[in-house]
Amino acid sequence: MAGREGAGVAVSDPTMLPGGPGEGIALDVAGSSRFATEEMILNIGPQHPSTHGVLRMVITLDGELIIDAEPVIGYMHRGFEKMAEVRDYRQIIALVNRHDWLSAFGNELGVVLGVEALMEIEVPERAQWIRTLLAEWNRVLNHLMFMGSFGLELGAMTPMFYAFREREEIQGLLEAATGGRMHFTYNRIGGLKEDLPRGFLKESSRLAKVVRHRLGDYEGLLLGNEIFKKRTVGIGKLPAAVALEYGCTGPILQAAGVAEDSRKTEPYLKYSEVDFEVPVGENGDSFDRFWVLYRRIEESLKIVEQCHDKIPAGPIMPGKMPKNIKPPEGWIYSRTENSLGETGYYIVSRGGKEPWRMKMRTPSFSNVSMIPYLLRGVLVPDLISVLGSVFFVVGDVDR
Amino acid sequence: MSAKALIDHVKEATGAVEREEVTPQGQVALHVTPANWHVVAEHLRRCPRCNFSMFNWLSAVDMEDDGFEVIAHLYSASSLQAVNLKTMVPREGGSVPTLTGLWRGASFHERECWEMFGIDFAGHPHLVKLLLAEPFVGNPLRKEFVLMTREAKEWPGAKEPE
Amino acid sequence: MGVVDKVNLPQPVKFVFNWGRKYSLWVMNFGLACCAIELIAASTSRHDFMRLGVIPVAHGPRQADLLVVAGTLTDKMAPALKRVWDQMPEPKYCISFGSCSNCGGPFWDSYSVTKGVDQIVPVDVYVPGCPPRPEALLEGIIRLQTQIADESLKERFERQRREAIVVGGPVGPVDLSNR
Amino acid sequence: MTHLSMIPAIAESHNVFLGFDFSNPWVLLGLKLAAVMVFFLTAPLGVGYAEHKILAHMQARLGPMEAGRFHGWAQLIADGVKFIQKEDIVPSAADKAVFVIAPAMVLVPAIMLFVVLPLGPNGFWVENMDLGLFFALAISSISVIGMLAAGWASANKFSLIGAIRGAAQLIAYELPLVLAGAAVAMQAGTLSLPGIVEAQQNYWFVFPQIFGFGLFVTASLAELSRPPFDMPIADSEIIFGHMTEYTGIKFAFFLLAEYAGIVALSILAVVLYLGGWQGLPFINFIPGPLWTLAKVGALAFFIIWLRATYPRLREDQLQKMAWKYMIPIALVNILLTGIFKVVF
Repeated sequence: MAGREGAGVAVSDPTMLPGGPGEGIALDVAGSSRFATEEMILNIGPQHPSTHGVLRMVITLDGELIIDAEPVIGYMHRGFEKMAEVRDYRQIIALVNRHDWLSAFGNELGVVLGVEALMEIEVPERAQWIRTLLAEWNRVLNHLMFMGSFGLELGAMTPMFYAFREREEIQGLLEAATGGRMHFTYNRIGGLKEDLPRGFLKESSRLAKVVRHRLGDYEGLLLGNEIFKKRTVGIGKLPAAVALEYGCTGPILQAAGVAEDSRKTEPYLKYSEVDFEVPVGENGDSFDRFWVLYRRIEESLKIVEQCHDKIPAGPIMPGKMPKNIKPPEGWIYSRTENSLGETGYYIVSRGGKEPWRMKMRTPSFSNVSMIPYLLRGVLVPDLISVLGSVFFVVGDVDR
Repeated sequence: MSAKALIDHVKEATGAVEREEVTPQGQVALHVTPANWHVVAEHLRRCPRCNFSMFNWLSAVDMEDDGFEVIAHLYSASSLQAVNLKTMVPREGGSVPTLTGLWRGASFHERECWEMFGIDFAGHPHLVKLLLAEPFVGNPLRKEFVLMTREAKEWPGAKEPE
Repeated sequence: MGVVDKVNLPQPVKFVFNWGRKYSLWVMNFGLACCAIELIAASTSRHDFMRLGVIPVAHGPRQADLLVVAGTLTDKMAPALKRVWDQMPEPKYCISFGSCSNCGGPFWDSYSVTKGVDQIVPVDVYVPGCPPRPEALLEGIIRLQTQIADESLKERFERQRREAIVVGGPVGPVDLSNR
Repeated sequence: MTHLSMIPAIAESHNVFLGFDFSNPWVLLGLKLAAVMVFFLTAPLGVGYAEHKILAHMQARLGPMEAGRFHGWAQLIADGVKFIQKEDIVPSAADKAVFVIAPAMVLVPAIMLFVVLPLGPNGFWVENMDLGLFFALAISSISVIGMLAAGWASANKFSLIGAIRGAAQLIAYELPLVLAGAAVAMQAGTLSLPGIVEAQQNYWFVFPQIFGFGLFVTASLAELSRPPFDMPIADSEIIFGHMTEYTGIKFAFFLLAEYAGIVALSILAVVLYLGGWQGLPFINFIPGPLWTLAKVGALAFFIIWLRATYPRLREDQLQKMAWKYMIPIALVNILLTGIFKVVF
């Protein structure tokens, strides 16, 4: 990592100070004259099975010990923020579906909530409840994917298939409502595209039971598995203070022991009216991160089940909506607790039908920027355990 | 600490806040000069009353003739308060002191902002391209950077709802 | 390789060889973006493209026969795609999965996206959609298998410009040279 | 002490092969070689196909269905036909001679292993060596040289790491494997594999040697680089380990050797612990070779089942397990076997 010399630099690279979990180990080994070994630079990615996507890691190795690691990102940089400036708000809903492709619903939610707040539109009760319901289903979808892929990276292939067994059913459910398997584009400024199809709630509550029941499979295959524990417990410990400095949110921060979740701390939609917990880890290691993910699925299912009982009848769009969506001049930072953490949209409007500027604050970006901290001083096989538990979606990192 | 109390406290403690802003939605922004950028940020980070331990994001907005507005969004996990620290830099040769010494996470955000807008972050230890490919020329998020594809051909689906 | 692409093989041998290639398509998942998830979905429980002999165990390009480019290819990533393609041994096939890899898709006006992977690698089958459903990939694979079943390797290598199939488009080869 | 000559079925078996008596040594030799090759080329394919299907059904899928029409039975044949057509790439940075010869160094020991493995009574083996067990264990560890050669010659960092992991793993697990085998040899009083089977007439050695059996199976898994010990080819870490740079038929040789290894070590475990061709008392009408194959199938199923269940260990945890736990247990096991032999 450059910046190590830092000549004439007032502030040295903070990621180098004061060490990661393996502080000192690397220096002792590499610096010893008796056992002087040659460092090896290993380039992992951008296309590598473990990076689930196109992240590149440049790691410096001493044997199998990682001395330094630098994530090289941008391989999925598609210029969302620039493109948002030339698209109107309707099109942006479809666009933002695609940056965190595993939680498309949560993304569009962030945008519409921001624009609605700017325009001071009152969203009908029913639409809000449906949004809450689908956002939680989307969270389950996302977390299932990561539960599967983490297992796969540690060599357990079956959880992945089980995860997709459930995912297919949930995707089918969401497809019935929204018409999309992954990219829903179901939200509109002010409400929803259309009402839920007949029988949706019945199917949804059946599915919630099924998924809750099948969570036991993951518990048996991963959480309760001795080898899995050996690979994850105590690996990649992240202190809460560091997690905050890097802006980590969601499961990563919660695993580090901070119960920060904007569904609780700054409730939007109907989260203040449902009962759920924010799971908090103890050690902030890979196992805790995974455990938090697992618990979040349970909590999401709990919210889903409460939504079934509470969805009122009524319209899904406000009665009077302007033809053209032109928010008044001003700015807003709309933040939602998306599947992987805080997804925020800083929208600057100059009264046009396109935003003047839309900054996307994505959880994966912050999570990835923290990776070098975790990796220093761990072994190459633990790289997988660490990378897999720092949940990120590459599109969400690079935007 | 309410938004009002926070603003008063920071104003009093640092004396470097140019003006403050509270949006109708209750979001807080503190405007400072680039010279005071680090001072105010350090206060927000270190002062136990503020305790903005979380570096949420940093970016900029192209304000055309006014230059670029650099925004650092900070969050306090203890008081659940968020604040936008803003400063205005000129279009050319604009420079802001780096915040990497205060929050480790600032590094990536500043690198991104640097390549997207061309704003220099003085003192950043590793100011190199983050997202863009090495041969890429230009700062995409500046307004003068045009999307060539759109210049060549208007989007055929552009239609106003009637 | 060596002989099979230089001489016209007798029909029975050709049939057996084509049959082998048809049912043993070890796939290199070049999963890039959203489509990668649908690609994985196509390989898992409900859709399971292993039924068709598409084996997703080729983790490196050296063992792969089929490259599925799923997702947005950016200019920064393009050299890596080219490299992976060059590392694959002949005879190899490529499926472009999703609108982004076909033509840029919703990122048609982006400054950093490669509009169409066919600028980088020759594509045999284009699967449209954003993202396409897993069933569309299965259809694409079956189309590719049909193509493999009666191709001649000799002709394949002699042909400079590849013809492509578009799923959902007209049946049979489509000439792309005049597009 | 049991001596070979004391077991009539084995002493007379010199010219007997597959139950027939051959007087012409050349015909006999030719037949034996042909039998080895046929078995070598079919059994691993069977295991490979079984792995496809068993994994698939455990994972709520179907696995290969199209190749050969009936449940994709010809999937691995299609793979083979494809592999011979593939371009043969030798990386320009590779050490060409070593790179080319490495697959053979893995494959040949795998074939040679089958020379001593007995499938049934009355000559269902190729060679009955007095040192059969020794030979089998010795030959099975040669493949590590091929693995190292492949990893080193590939000029690829992932290959090299994989090869070094593989070598460390094989050396560590060779010891418990041999020590567990030694205890069986003590119990049987012979190193001849058919002799060991004959010695299990009254009870299978899995009962007195239950620790040994556990050690043997665990160490075999590690030798074979099978999950949960598949770090040398861990796909999410180091792509394909020493095989990363291999294409076409050379790669197929590695795969064939891997599955042949599963068959061979399963047969060995069956011979050493599960009574070889000896059936259960009441259903003895089933011929011996089928018994062996059934037991091998069960063991192979177990090995595949593990793959569907477990994540992989870490390399240092694996080493720790071998040196700190398995080898001491193996030594204690030998001691107990000795006491057992002396007392009873």
